[in-house]
Amino acid sequence: MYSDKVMDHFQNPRNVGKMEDADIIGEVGNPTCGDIIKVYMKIEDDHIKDIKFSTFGCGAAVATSSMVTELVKGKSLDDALKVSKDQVAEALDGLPPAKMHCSNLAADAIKDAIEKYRSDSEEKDEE
Amino acid sequence: MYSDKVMDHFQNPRNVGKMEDADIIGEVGNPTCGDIIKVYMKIEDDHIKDIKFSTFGCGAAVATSSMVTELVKGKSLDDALKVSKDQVAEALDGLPPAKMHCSNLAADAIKDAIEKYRSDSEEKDEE
Amino acid sequence: MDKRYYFDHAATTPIDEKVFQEMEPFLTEEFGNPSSIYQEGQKANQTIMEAREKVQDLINAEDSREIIFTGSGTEADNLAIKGVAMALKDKGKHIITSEIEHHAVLHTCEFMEKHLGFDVTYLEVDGDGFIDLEDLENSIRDDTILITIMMANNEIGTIQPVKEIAEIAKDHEVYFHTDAVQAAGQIEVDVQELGVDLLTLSAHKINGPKGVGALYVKKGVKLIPQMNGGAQERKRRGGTENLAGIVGFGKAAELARKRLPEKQKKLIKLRDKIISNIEENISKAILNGPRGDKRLPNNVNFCFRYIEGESILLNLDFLGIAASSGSACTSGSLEPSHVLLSLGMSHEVAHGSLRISLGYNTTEEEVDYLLDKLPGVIQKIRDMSPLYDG
Amino acid sequence: MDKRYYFDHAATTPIDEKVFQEMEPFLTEEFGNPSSIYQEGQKANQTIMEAREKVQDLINAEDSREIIFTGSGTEADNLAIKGVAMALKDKGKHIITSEIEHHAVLHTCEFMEKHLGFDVTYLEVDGDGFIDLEDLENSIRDDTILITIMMANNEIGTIQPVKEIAEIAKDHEVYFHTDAVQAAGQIEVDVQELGVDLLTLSAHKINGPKGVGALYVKKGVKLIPQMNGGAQERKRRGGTENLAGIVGFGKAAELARKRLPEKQKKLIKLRDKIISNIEENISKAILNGPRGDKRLPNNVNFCFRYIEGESILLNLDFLGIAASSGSACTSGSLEPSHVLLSLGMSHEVAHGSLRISLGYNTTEEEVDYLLDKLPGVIQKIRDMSPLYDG
Ligand SMILES: Cc1ncc(COP(=O)(O)O)c(C=O)c1O
Ligand SMILES: Cc1ncc(COP(=O)(O)O)c(C=O)c1O
Repeated sequence: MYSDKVMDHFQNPRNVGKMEDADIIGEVGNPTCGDIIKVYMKIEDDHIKDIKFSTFGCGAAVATSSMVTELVKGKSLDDALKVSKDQVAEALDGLPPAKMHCSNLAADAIKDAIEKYRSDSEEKDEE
Repeated sequence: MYSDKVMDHFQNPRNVGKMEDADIIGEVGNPTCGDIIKVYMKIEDDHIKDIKFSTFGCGAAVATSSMVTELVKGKSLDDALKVSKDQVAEALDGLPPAKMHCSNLAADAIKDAIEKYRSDSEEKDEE
Repeated sequence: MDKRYYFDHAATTPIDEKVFQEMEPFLTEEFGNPSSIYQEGQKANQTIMEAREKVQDLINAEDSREIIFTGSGTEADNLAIKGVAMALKDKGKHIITSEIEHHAVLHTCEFMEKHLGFDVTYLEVDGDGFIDLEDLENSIRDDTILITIMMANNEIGTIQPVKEIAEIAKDHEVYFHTDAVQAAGQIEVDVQELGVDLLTLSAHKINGPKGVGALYVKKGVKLIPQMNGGAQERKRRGGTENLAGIVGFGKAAELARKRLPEKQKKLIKLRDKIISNIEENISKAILNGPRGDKRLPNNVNFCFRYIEGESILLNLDFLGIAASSGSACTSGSLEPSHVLLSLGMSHEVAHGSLRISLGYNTTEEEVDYLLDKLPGVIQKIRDMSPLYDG
Repeated sequence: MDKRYYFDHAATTPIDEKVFQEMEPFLTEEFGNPSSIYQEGQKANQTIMEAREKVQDLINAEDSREIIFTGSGTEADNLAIKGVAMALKDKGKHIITSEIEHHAVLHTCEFMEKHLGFDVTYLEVDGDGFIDLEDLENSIRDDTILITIMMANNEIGTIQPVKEIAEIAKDHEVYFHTDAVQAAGQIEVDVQELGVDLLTLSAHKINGPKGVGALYVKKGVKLIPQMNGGAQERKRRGGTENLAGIVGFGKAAELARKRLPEKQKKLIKLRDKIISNIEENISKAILNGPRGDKRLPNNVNFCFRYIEGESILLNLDFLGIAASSGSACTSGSLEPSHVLLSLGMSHEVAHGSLRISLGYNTTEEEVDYLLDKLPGVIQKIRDMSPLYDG
């Protein structure tokens, strides 16, 4: 069902865990549909300095979370925003069709975090 | 499907063949339903002296023809009339249910012959 | 056991040794449920995918997802007819079929009439079992939603003009299903070339196991599933898959495809030898079905006048020969074959039919044995018949 | 291959070696079509009769002719519901079932609603999965023609009060069908003692082959055949019989009957050991389904809060353990199990379920291995979960 790469990221997820001193936390999903992804970021000079995730969900949800954190780590926020769901799936050598939409939310969590971070910054700028 | 006895009578039918000088010939069935039985009899002193049959039909039709000729041979006409279909089937250690009614006509052929014989005799008596 | 001479390959075929070998692991160690996500299940799932591709190849389907595995050819016929009819019932409730279909099609059509308010036209056939294409076209109505005509007849081997039927169906925008249970493995069956929308197969007619069939459903064809349950077969046929059976079907399909050209050449020769030998050596023997190209390579069917079929079969059986009289499926019935009656034959003659059907492994020696014994058997029974005058 | 620990016997079971041995001849030399009248066919026919008697014995049917072989448990469920409904539709069009039936029943009921104009009542269940008998009786209407309630649930092992249901059905002159696919071989199933009219079985849940099931139909019960075709199964289910599959089913039924008392004793002990061990060693683990007598001896089902089932299964799979989360049939779907939701559970909790199901050959060592590994797996996944706070 899953590619070897998905299995590898599921079994040995990169950047898993919570971050006490995150600059911002992104979150998507809800428990009803069975997938929740949280990403924690440290941001410096508009770049993702460090990133962690925690995920409630199936194998695909864990693996896409792990993969997306790898893909955006160190990137500028603008570049991170460009990472798409399709790219994540591709980097994992594909996902089963049924999992493409519902368990491939990790890129959205990144966007959520970056958008929150930017609107927080704007608020601060306005202060 | 068939008992060993049916198979024996089918493979080695007793009294099979036509009779040139029969006193009377009984016949039942029609080719549409797939079974025709003819019995040829020589009658002496109201007893069945000799009997032969020819049959167009399935294994059961042949075997019941063979068996019924054995059962009535030598019997008085009255006794021959008493031979029932069930008796024939029983003597063959049974018949498949589907064959009980449609391919167990041999006893009827006997009756047909005897009735014909008797009405012929009456006609003669009346002459 | 004495040597047996098996001439009833149209009823069922022996499972090929290679097919059994392929099945065996799935009847012993490999028992995963294809729906399960752990190793055992995934292995089973993968195996079914491979079998599906082999069946796809046999009929040159565009996509393996066009193949739905079922529990028999009968189920595939039922699914095709009921599935399409229920999907299109708002468009119309008229189905066209022929008088000489297998009971799996005929009785399903009768079910649609009796229980679901459909109207069915049963096309007549000519003396060789062919439908008339003009007849077919004339019988299409505005509310016709499905034509179901078999590719090759199981009793008399008649091969219908399926490609032409498909064209007529397409012209009138009506779905076309064909029962290719007897055709597959005997003649080329190429769904794309033929242009059919749905097509039925059965494993046990091509040296695979009994109890597994398949329905080809062209992409885009509307079909309401008839076996409601789990999400198997992409939600089109519920029920835990007959894993070993499907594996065997796949292997049988692969072998059937590979063997086809050689088998065809060999069986046509044997078939024609049997036909001409019987015609020479047995009087009042009437060949049922056409001669030549339009007849299945493995089918011979004669009526022998004045006698009845079951008696022939039993006598042959004593001699080690297995053959059939009409469809094996109808042997429970006492009516003569509906196919033979449709050819215009009388009941009496129809009762006296014998079908001899060959397999890829039938040998010339076996055929010679049959031809050596048959005249004596026919004579023996005729000698007993009140209809026969010598 | 590393040793595997198979805890998914409710999804499917390994074929017993003795079952395979019984099947093998019918996948090799013995290939006759049971409908044929020559030796090969008669042998096949006889063999099916014997298998039928063994299935009869498993459920103590009065007559072997009350058993109809089908291509799966799913087909038997479909046949029961559609067959009775179509036979009695002039009497009424109301069916009663429960919310926690297998999809083979639920989706068939939905089919009857959507396509055939029937009305279906889906009885709710309590927190342990039991229907309420008063509820049932109250839902019976003048036009009710069938009650279909499963004997034992495939996910949570709840054993329904089938005998009481049968009495209510009889009082109201309504047919009663029960799906005993999960019950047979686990608990006593005696159709005469229970008083049911129709009952479903599946071979692959009792160490038989996949792709063969059976429907018990009490003498006199009206049923319209759903698989239209040949005259097989006394005209109640067309299609060439899955000969080897039926033979395997027969043997599996025989073994299941013999093994029952010992198996039950053993599995109840193992089951209760697993339950108490998990409750002791894993926090926030919620047992689904009842305890004790009213639970199948081979079923354990827990929800582990804060985590999702598939992740549990994949992690167990790495460790050699096969188990399931909800019915294997539903694993194609993304919705959590309808059974767990019917118990009143939230979606979130329902997603985190694990079913452990045992077989007659499950050993205490295997159970110990599972119990040794499970807490670590649960903890590992919880550590990743945003819902879990340590
Ligand atoms: C309760 C129940 N009913 C019906 C079925 C369907 O049986 P089968 O898998 O033979 O189609 C199953 C198993 O999948 C089941 O557990
Ligand atoms: C033409 C035709 N269609 C359908 C069937 C039914 O297939 P199955 O025996 O797999 O049910 C058969 C054979 O019995 C057949 O010959």
